[in-house]
Formats: sequence, C-alpha cells, structure tokens
Amino acid sequence: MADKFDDATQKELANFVEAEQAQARLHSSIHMLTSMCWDKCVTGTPSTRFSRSEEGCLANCVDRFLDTSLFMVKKIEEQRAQHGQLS
Amino acid sequence: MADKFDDATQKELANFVEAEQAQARLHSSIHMLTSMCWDKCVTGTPSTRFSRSEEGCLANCVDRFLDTSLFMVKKIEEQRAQHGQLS
Amino acid sequence: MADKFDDATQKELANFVEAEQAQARLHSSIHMLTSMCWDKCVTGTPSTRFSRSEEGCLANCVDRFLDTSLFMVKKIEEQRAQHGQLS
Amino acid sequence: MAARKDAVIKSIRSEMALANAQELMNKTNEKCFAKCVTKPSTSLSGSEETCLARCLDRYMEAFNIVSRSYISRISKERLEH
Amino acid sequence: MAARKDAVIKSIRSEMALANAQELMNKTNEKCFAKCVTKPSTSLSGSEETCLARCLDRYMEAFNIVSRSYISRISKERLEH
Amino acid sequence: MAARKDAVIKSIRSEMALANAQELMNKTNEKCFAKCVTKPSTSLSGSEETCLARCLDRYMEAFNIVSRSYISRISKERLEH
Repeated sequence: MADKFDDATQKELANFVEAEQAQARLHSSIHMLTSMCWDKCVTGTPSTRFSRSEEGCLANCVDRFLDTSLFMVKKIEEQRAQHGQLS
Repeated sequence: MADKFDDATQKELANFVEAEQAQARLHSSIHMLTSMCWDKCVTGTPSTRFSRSEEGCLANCVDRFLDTSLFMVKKIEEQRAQHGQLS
Repeated sequence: MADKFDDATQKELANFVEAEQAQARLHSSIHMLTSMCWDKCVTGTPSTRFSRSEEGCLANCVDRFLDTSLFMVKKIEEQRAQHGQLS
Repeated sequence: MAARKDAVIKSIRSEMALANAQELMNKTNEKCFAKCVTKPSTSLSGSEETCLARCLDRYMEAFNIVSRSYISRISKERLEH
Repeated sequence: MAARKDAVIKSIRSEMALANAQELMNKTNEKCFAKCVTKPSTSLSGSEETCLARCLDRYMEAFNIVSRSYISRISKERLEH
Repeated sequence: MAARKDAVIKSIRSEMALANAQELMNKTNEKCFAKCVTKPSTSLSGSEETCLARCLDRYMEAFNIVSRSYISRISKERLEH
C-alpha cells in the first residue's frame, strides 16, 4: 500500500465522507417521497403531461407530508404535557 | 483512550448487547405486525374508537398470523414426508 | 485460534465467498420478482391449479419486466443523445 | 470503571429506545398521511387534522394490542416447548 | 487443513440455503395470510386452512416459474453479449 | 498526495451518483411496469411501450418536483430554527 494521508488530509476526507453520507440520506428521503407521492397523486395512465389535479397534488404532497410529521409531534407533546411522561 | 474493561465486565457487556439485539428483533417484528394488521383490519376513516369488527380483527390478527406460519411449516413437513427430501 | 489458511486456500475461499454473494443477489432478485409477479398475476383465491390467464401472466412476467428495464435504458440514452449529457 | 460500564449501558439503552420510537413515528406518519390526506392541497384542512389526531391515537392503540398479543403468544410457546 | 476448509465451505453454504428458505417462507406466509385470512377470527377456519394449503403450493409453483424464466433469460443475455 | 486525495474524492462521488441513478431507475421500472404492463404477454405491445415512455418522463418530472419541494422546505426550516 502507498503512504498514509497526513492528518490534515485525513480530516478533510472525513468531512467529505460525512457530507456525502448526509447527501445519501437526502437522496434516500427524496426517493421515498417520490414513490409515495407518485402512488397518491398519479392515478391515471401516464400521458404526455400531468393533469391539473395530479400536478397540484404532487406540488403539495411533500409539504403536507412534512406538516403531518410536525402535527403528530405536536399532538404527542400535548398528550405528554397532559398525562405526564409516557416514556 | 481509557483503560479497557476487565474480562468480567466485558462478558457482562457482551450479554447485555446480545439481550438488546434480541429486544431489537422483537421490536422489529412488532412494527411489522402492527403495520400488516393495521392494513388488514383498519379499513375506515379513523374515529374516536375502533369499531367492533376492527377491534376483533386486531385482537386476533397476530395469533392467526402465527397460526398461519405454524400451519405452513406443518404442510411442508407433510409433503417432505410423502415425497422424500425436497431440499 | 487455529493456524491461518495458506495463501492458496485463502484465495480459494475468497472466490467461493464471491460466488456465494453472486448467488445471494440472484436469490434476492428471484424473491423480488416472485413477489411482484404474484401480486400482478394471481388475483383470485388460490385453487388446486393456476387458471390459464394466471399461468400465461406468470410465464411472461419476468421477461416483460426485463424488457421494460431495457426499454427504459434505451429511451434514456435516446434522450441523452438528443439533448446532450443530462448527468 | 463501574460508572463507565453504566454509562455504556445507559447510552445503548437510550439509543435503542430512540430508534424504536423513531420507527413508530415513521410508521404512524406514513399510515395516517395515507389515510387522512388523500388529496394534498395548499395546507392541512381542519378535517384532515381531526383525522390525523384520531389516527395517531388509533395507531398507538393498535401497536399496544399487537405488542400484547405477540408477547403473550411467544411467552406461551416458550413454556410449551 | 483441507478438512477445515471444507467445514468453512459447508457452513457458509448451509447458512445461505437456510437464509433463502427462510425468505421464501416469510414471503409465502405474508402473501397467503393476506389472501386467505381476510378477517382474522378466534381460530383458523377449515376454509382458511384449505386456502392456505393451496396458496402454499401455488406460491412455490410461482417461485419455480419465476426462477426458471429469470435464469434462462440471464443465461441467454450472457451468451449474446 | 493531493492527486491521490482527489482520486479518492472523485471515486466516492461517482459511486454515490451511480447508486442514486440506479435507485431512480429501479423505482421508475417498478412503478411503470406496474402501471403500463398490467397483463404481461409474449412481448411488449406498442401501446405498452408508449405508456412506458410517457411514464418514464412523468416519473422523472415527479422526482424533480419532489426534490425541489423537499430541498426548499428543509432550507426554510433550517433558516427558521
């Protein structure tokens, strides 16, 4: 094997790998969301363009899904505040 | 790095990790079963409580799924006994 | 631990492991295709044999799925050739 | 040493509990979004939020029913065999 | 040494075969439970068991059809390229 | 040394891009086969191929819409918090 990288280079590479892993998680979320929003919004046979309702559904799908996650977290925190720690 | 754990502590930690891994497999099965039984049993819009038929379905879903697994294994063993080893 | 394997044996084992991994990928594809073709083709309650249409559907399902993959790759390459590298 | 051991155990335990809670939230969001938000529009409507709040409670209830059934079944089978 | 090598190979092979059989059983149980036990009640009924037994045979048949098609197709493509 | 570093970076980047493109192709094939080839017969028909070509374009369009929405949303949330 060739010589090892020096410390500065090793640190730079570690940062790069970490950034790439964050990127990979981002891609993985986008693939999951595309698949889910496709199943929810694209109900007809594919045509040369999306219908108006398909396009509106796709445009809003990600934001409403993320709103749903926030809403659920808020509800759980409200319940915890009422009933004490559920653990 | 700090000193290593002694042998007894290492063994204790290994047992603990093994128990936690068994726990993780249990959790994973429960998530899978909840997801599957939800899809099978909860067909209407969520209400303030489950309907009678939803509740009965959920109460029996896990046991019938595990019965199904046992039944399938029994059938396969019967076929092997009849036709010799299929492998 | 016992003695290490000699170099020739290590190489033989490495080749064996690689072949087994290829086999595992093959099995994984077959499980995925069986699951997908079952959902597409077997629509009725299971009987003592497949209906004619179920049998035809299953017999063609894998080949049409692989044709689909090839067709998609061809289309993408055509688009790249027209619009330049999309990357 | 014992303090360090306890710290390791505590950290593994809380990581496991977090992963389990995270998985439960992910599944709940997925199932309830599928059921309650059938046509995503420019904001969550009041009826969608009502549906989501009930769906959250029902999914947790289903999770508890399934957990109890599964644990009682595998305990029984372990006794028999 | 040769005996130890054979033992390693045998153990990897049987682990692989087991994982493959396990995956096939899991898929079969999942698909057949979905098809045959549509309303889980207090026990499996006779008609559910008949359905499950047939479903098991059909899923194995589908698995064999798919395996044959897939292997013959990739063998053909390897020859052409 | 710098050249070797750049080679490592380039190789990781192209591996990531490949994995991402591969995942996109797998999803596209899966979704479009499900939508366009409802009864697999002895070859892909003309209308199935038309459907597949359009489906490919629509899935890529959906992927772009979703990517834009998601990235703009998480950028906004990062600013707020």
